[in-house]
Amino acid sequence: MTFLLAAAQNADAPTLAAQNVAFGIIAALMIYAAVRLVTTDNVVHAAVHLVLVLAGAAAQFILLGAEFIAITQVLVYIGAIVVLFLFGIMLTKAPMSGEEKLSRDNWMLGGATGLVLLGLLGYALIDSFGGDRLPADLMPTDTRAVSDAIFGTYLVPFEIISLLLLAALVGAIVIARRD
Amino acid sequence: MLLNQFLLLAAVLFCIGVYGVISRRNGVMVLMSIELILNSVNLNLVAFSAMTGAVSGQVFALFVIAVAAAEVGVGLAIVLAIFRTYRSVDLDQVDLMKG
Amino acid sequence: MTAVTDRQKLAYANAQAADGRVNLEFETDEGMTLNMGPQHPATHGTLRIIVKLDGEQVISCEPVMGYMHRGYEKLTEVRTYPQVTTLINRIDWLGSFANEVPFILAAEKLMEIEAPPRAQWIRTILFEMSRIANISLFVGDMALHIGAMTAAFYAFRDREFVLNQIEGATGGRFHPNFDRIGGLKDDLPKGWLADTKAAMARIRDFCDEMETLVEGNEIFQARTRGIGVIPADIALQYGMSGANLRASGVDWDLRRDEPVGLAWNEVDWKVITHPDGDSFARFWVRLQEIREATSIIDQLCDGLPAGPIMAKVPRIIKVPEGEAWVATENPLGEMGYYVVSKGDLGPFRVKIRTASFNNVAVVPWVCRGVYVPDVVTILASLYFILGDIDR
Amino acid sequence: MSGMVLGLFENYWQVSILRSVGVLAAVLLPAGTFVYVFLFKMVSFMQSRLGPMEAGPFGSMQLLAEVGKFIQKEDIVPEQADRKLFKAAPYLVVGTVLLVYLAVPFGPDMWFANLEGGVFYILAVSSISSLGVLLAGWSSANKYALIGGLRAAGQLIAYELPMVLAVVGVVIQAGTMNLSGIVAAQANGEIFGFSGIGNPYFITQFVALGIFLIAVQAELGQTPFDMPIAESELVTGYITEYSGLRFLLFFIGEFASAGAFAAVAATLFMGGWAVPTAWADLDSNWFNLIGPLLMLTKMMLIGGLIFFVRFTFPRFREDQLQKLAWTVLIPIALVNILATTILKVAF
Repeated sequence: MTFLLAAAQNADAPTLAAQNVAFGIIAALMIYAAVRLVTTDNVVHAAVHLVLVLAGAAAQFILLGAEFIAITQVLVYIGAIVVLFLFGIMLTKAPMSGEEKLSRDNWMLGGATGLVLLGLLGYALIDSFGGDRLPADLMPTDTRAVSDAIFGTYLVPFEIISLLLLAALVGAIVIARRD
Repeated sequence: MLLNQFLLLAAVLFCIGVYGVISRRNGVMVLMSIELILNSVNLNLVAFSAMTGAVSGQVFALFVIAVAAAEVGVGLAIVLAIFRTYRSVDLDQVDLMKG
Repeated sequence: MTAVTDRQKLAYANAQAADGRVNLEFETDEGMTLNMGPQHPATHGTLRIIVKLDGEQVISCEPVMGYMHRGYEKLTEVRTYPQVTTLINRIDWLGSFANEVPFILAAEKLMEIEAPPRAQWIRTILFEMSRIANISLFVGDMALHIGAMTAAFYAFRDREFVLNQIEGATGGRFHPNFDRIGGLKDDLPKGWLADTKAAMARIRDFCDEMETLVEGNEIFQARTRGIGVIPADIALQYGMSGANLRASGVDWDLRRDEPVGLAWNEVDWKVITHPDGDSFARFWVRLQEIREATSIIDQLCDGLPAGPIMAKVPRIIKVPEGEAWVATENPLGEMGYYVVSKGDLGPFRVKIRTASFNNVAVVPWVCRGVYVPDVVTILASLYFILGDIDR
Repeated sequence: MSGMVLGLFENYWQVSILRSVGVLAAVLLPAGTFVYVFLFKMVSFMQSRLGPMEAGPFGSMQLLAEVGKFIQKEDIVPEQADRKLFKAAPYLVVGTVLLVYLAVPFGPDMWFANLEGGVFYILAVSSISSLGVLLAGWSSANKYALIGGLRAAGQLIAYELPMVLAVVGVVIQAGTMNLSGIVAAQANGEIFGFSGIGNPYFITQFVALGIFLIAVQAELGQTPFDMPIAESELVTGYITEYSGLRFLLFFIGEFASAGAFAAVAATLFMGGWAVPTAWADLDSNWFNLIGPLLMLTKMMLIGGLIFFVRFTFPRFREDQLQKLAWTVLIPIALVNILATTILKVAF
């Protein structure tokens, strides 16, 4: 809710207000889903909440004009990675009604770490980028520009990524294979 | 829109992800929390890309997505292997290295 | 209502404990237990198959029979001989006339009478028609279980020609109750033979159609070839019979080997065998058997002798004391009746040997290590009728 | 962004409402037509029976009767099921189909969203449905449903790849991922300098078309790839436990997505809503009327093919399906991409 209010206050033009409201709603949904993801006792529910976070991130990418990234996010994350997660959950026999306890006993430690980290990050971010505004005429990025950058400037990293994927593929098969 | 909106959202997601990694026992849940962290990074990258107008941020976001796919593949393979050995995905039980 | 005795309580507790043990065994073992049936589309009714799975691979499987047990062997003891036929043609309900024949033959054997030749020939015609009615449904059913829906409708459509002929002769499409000790109930109606030959031509068209639509299909072959291979010795050890045995390469057919009181050895036909023993072989053998049956019926219709259709039989049938065993090659395999008579109006004891019971017994042996879809393929190719298993 | 549609609606809100109504019509109309023409009538003709004949002339109102029946039925949730997910899964599947239709153009101005990466978007959102299927299978608390859901997800993932690779050939040849752009490229195209029939890609990309149609068959879970449903093995797979309205939603989802993929195939390979520019002026406002009809005709052709195969062939086994995808379709699709690239550069 605070995000919603903050977004509304920062509205400087009617069209941007719509974007800000959209941001606020999506952000609230994402945070809710993320919190549920790390607190729920049912692994499949956690995966569903992960889908919500990922879909929200895709929506944020569209707000930021990164259409191609948003579509890739949906294709790879929701279409493949989450399905892979669900496969993993079902292969490891998650009980229907959720497990007794999915969190460690030292969850307080994790909570403290997270809060401290959030404080530090928040302070640093507000301190450095306090009132920086995104360009008002934010236009969708041309997919050609992205592809030109991948196959031009970043060709070598791209090839390395493909090798990494191959290595991961082989590694995953070797690890998961039954002898 | 402020740049900080996106950065703060990403920071919140990042911290929730860190909490998840620390406090969860289930191997699959830890992997999911790592996905949260990677997504917050992506959000930052794309936000900065929109801020500066350069596409490099988006390219790196794509790379992160590809790496995440690889990570999940290998991670789930490891979780499966653990499950086969211990009949459980509880990471607290995987303490063979402690001796 | 009397109070529950301690003994009953104990029995109940014991049953509960036994159930618990079974469940425990299934739950603690590796893998997942999948309960196929009693209500499952692939089990033709109420066969239950407990399949233990690792992923989709079958570790072990066990057929559980008896959900449709109707106690025919016991029921026959309180009926007179003519009344029994109306009961037993519900055993293999798709080839119903064929069920009546061995029992009537056993009774005739005890009474030492023989039906006149015309009755024997008509019996053989109707017997083979039951075979076609039964097996043509198998052809569609097997395709349906492998996922091809249309072939099943073709099978139902073309089976009608045979059922109409059976109805024309006997008055009943499914449960003719037409066979009598010493002959048949009625003679054939006028024009029936010509209609039958036309129907047989349609059935041969149906066989051609199935050969192109189902048998020649690459996916069908990929799903059936090499799946559920039963070697000849295993088939014999499990007491399999009928087309399942012939598909394993065993040249064994009671129609040729023991043509008791029927007219098979009067005509020219051959026993179909296939060396492979897989699901495809079972399908192929059955399809070819439909063809052979049409040819048998055609020849029998051509050479049908004239004469009476009933032998001299007393009005009240009392079967003399004695025991008789008669088995015939029914659509599903060997079906036999062991009849014990004490000289009464009805049989003293009847033991019914049905083919499906033994054919299904091989399922645990043949289903180890296959995938779930293959279990369905194998069940379909073994072709059982629930009534024939449970009686 | 051209705002006028049919020359009647000028304001942004008018056009928006028209498009919103249009997307619903675009989902339900082809789905209903598919059900009636193919599921009720074509299959009945193939199986030598009449099909529904009572409701309306030649049973044409049968679909409405069926909908009424399903709405009246009790909506059962199994006791052990995960109630929330069980109830939500059908909506996820149907919603995916709506999202697919968003990017398909039905005329020069008859589109709902003219996305730059239209093809890519369609492939992305169509992959969401595997999630709904997997959740439906898991939440039913039924072993058959679980096996069905796992099979469905494995199959959808395996056939996502050949589909994407098949589409890449078209994208390379058209030089754009925008579906309107692909339609225009086919209408304006020429084959060896002959522009009389444009360049519908089913002529030059026939390999891609074949792979695409096979992948569509698998994505839709139609025979010979209907292992997730497999009524003779898994009862009805992941929809075993569904009844009433939620079953109807799965049913609509199945046929609406058949319509959606037929629309995508018609757009990618058969020229979409357009005719070759040599025949008519495509900018004419008339094409906002004729375009959807042309599109529906082409969709019916593809849909007829899909359902003809469905009602003719037996079913593969799961391992055979995976083998087909990984060892046959993907290599062929890669070779197709290579050949397309070389020819594109050469000519």
